[in-house]
Amino acid sequence: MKYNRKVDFPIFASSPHVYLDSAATTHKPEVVIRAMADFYRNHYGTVRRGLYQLSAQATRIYEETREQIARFLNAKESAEVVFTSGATEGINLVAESFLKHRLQENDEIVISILEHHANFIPWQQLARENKARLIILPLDQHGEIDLTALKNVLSPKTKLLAIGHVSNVTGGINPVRQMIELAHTAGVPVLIDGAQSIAHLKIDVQDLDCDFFAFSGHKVYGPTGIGVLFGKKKWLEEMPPYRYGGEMILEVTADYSRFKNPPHRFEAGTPNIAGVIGLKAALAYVSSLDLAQIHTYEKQITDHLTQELRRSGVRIIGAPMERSSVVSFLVDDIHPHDVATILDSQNIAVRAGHHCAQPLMRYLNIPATVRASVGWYNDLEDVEQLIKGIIYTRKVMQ
Amino acid sequence: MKYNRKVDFPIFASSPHVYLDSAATTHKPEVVIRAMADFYRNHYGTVRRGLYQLSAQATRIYEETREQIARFLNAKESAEVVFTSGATEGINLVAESFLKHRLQENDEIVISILEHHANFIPWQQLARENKARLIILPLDQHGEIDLTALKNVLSPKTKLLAIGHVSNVTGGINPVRQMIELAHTAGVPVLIDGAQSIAHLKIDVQDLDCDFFAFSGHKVYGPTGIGVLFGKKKWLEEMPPYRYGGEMILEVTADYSRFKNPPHRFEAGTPNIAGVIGLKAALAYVSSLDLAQIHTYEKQITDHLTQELRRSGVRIIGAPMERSSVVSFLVDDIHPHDVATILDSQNIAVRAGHHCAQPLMRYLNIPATVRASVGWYNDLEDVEQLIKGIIYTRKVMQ
Amino acid sequence: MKGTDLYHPLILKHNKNPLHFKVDNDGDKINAYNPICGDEFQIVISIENNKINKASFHGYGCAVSKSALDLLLDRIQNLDIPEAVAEIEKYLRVIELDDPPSSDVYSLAVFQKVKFHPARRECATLGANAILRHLRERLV
Amino acid sequence: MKGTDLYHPLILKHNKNPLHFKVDNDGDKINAYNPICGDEFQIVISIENNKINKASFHGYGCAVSKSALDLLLDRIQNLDIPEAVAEIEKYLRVIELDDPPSSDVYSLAVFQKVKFHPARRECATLGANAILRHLRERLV
Ligand SMILES: Cc1ncc(COP(=O)(O)O)c(C=O)c1O
Ligand SMILES: Cc1ncc(COP(=O)(O)O)c(C=O)c1O
Repeated sequence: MKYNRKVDFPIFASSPHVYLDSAATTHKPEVVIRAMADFYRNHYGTVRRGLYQLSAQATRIYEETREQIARFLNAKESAEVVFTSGATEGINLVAESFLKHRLQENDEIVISILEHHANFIPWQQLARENKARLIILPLDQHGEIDLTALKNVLSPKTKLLAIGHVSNVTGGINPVRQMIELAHTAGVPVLIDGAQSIAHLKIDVQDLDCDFFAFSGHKVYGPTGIGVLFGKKKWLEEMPPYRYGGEMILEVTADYSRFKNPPHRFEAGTPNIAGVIGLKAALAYVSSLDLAQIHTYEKQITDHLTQELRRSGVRIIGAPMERSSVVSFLVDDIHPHDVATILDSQNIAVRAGHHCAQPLMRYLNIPATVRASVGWYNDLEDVEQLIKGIIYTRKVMQ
Repeated sequence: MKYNRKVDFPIFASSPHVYLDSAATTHKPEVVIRAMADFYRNHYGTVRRGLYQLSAQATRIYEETREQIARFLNAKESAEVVFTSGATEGINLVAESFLKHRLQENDEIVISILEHHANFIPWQQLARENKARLIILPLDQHGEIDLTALKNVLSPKTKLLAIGHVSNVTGGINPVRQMIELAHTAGVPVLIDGAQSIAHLKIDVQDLDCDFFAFSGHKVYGPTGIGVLFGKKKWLEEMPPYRYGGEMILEVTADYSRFKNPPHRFEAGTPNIAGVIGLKAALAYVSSLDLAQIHTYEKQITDHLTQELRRSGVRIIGAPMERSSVVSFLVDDIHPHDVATILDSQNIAVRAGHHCAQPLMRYLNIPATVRASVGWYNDLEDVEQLIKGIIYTRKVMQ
Repeated sequence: MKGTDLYHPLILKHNKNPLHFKVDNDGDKINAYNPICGDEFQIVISIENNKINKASFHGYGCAVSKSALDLLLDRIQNLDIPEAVAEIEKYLRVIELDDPPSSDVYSLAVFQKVKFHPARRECATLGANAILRHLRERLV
Repeated sequence: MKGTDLYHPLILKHNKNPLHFKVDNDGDKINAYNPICGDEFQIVISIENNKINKASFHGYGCAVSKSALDLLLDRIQNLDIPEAVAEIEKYLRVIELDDPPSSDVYSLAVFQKVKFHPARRECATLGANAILRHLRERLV
């Protein structure tokens, strides 16, 4: 089994390295790279605008991808799928087009201390601008989001709950289903930041009953520059456009404009067509493997990783009840940046820093962590290499 | 010479067709397609975040591309180059981050009736929201933007002039240098929508002295999903962020955030890294040809096209003094959509419709036009085919 | 003619010489407008005893929208409202949902070729949708 | 050790046993903080007769930021302010602009390897930039 799952990913042939930073971005299987190159070489055309065949084809594939994504997420219909440039844009879109107009002075937005900056700053700034309050849920003694705290803060003033599905620092899988239920009972809509779950957990937006779900293509074996925002139709329909330009309008006069229905209302200008083609190939790749299988496999690797790390005596940050494919740790008192640079000299790629989660770092009272994260292409050998690398790091820094 | 310039573009080998819709989007040379595939296959990593070599390399190429673009536009420094998802986003960014905060009730924004929706609706909506006025410059008797009208409207109330460099309907090259001078004399900053000029004219933002210049990669032989906004440093520095997320912050606490300097302040989240790599290859391709040579060559083709169209008795829309590579026309009383569909049956790709310029269409009192636009890969044979196609169209529809 | 070609002789004929293209103000006025392509027709349908006994249109549109509307008007003439609604719905299923045309869609089946020209789908349905909306309102 | 490796023995030595790492409150206090990586040092420089006669630091940082600061303090000790400014500028040119190190940058040249680790450049310059800013202010 050693290394054979890496054959789908050309990077491991050309640059043999232990890649343990899939939480930042995933490598791309050949089918994804080829789908985009093939599109540019043989079928390129713009979407929606053209009456000729290349454009008609491109439009068809573009809209078929939307349907495929709707199925992938189990959305009710493809009109609930909006193409964005990534999770960050998806979340900003909801802040701008959904929440801004609903937010009154003294209203409240609820997030958690675990959030990535992408699901933190947009709400912080929106709250600021509208004299609303940002409520940050703390962690309980197990390092999980405190559900009692959530229950206590939900009120008629709460206008949105925005929560990451999986923490990109601790790897903890948050009980989003339960949180959504609590929020809905209080009449509060919920956005799920799915950046860290999309490649690892089966997502069913109807079962979750989330109001919005945002993710990035590049974290699920797809290209950069493309992402998806799922939004319940009833919300999308009442939301004003996010940006203005071509392809999102029905009619423009000197005085007023009328806009298309969702999802096109939110897709101004020429979209990232090749990005959509690449995402289509990436989701087909993931579907062909089956997310349940991916999850089982990755869990095995991650459990082994956690266990070996623990055995090697490093300090693991957070002990989530359910862990996805991410582990953060500290090696003695060696600065995480030094650990990552020395591991890099051994061709091991991990991340070190605050992981765009400065509030969490401050909360945990650590300036940074080393983070190892697992993708489909990782194997037990990678774990072994990492542990060896940590031993080497200690030797260098002793 | 017949067809040999097409060899750089694989699409013409796999799908032999007469492509006269480069104003909508350009086909990609093999060097661009390969640069992106090579990046994903051999060098993929995320930017800025990683301490390991793949990420360091990606970051280096990403920032080198910024420098290359600064040179391409002759910007003073690379910090004036912001990566966007396209011209549409660039213009929306200026509306949101630059103009919104400066716009008071009864202030004025000046555009022209020639503008593409991307450079029309953002200003219309911003004016609406802020009870400001949108002033739309008319055309003079030659179909050019009326400069006297511009002089007359500029006043201390004018907060921005936003003008397309080249009309995507008439192909007219607007006297933007003169307009910028007039505007600056009145103390008014100027945004140039460069979507239609970037692939055809040498751009020198210092010589133009424009305050902002926006374009899309996909119209200059580059990939979809990537674009550039040039902005003068003094403006970018005073502008608040456009979107919030990772990589654009210095510090985030529960209560406040501090943001990076431009350009990174405007690039929240994981950027379209492969798009940047592709754009780099596209601009290198264009530079290797030399824009002056491209312009001379395209002018020759476009002049021939205009002349042959005229000879064939179609009605050409607009008679700009200086024409870029775009010609709009009407074939007798045949509906433009019918013309385009019948031409498509002859493997000729042209565009028909309002070209995202409904206000101009209404102004000219025509519902739509047929548009043929020329790129570097077109040749005299393409013109001949189009003329034959028009004759065929007439035969079908007679 | 290729299998994907849109311009069936019947379309060209009804574009050039539509049967119902005239200005007639005698009946229900229906406006069919597609801002995206600028096509706009004024349709007039006169209904007596719940039956469409006269139908005409004028305005501006492409060969597809014009001939489709002309053929549709011809088809629903002399039908009562529920029959006309059923007829139009049947047609729209062929065009919008790619249902196979049953023999009784008659000549209108020529428009199914728009499936190879997705941007033209709305041309084939512009008039039909406007009339359908109007007739449904009358039914309530 | 590969040519790109960052951790020169000198860096490791000064990380482990810095010469100037102590808490000393006697002098100008300078804060060097990089919010992006969380590194933060309190630097104390005592200046007499325009000359740096004592320098120390404490706080938290990586091996690179810590050793770079330690070596730099060692280097500028006993210099007068303009000399120290010139010295730091020379060093920053090597690190930030990839200038070839002249022989008189001495041991600090080991940090030029950060050019292979762009994300670490700021580690090598964190202390230097803070001190430079402070000394320039004193010069005015
Ligand atoms: C003049 C003009 N401005 C702006 C745009 C918008 O460009 P994009 O759709 O790539 O954002 C276009 C392209 O359609 C254009 O022709
Ligand atoms: C939890 C979480 N949310 C949001 C993001 C932002 O994703 P992107 O940078 O692709 O927009 C990330 C990725 O860094 C993440 O880990």
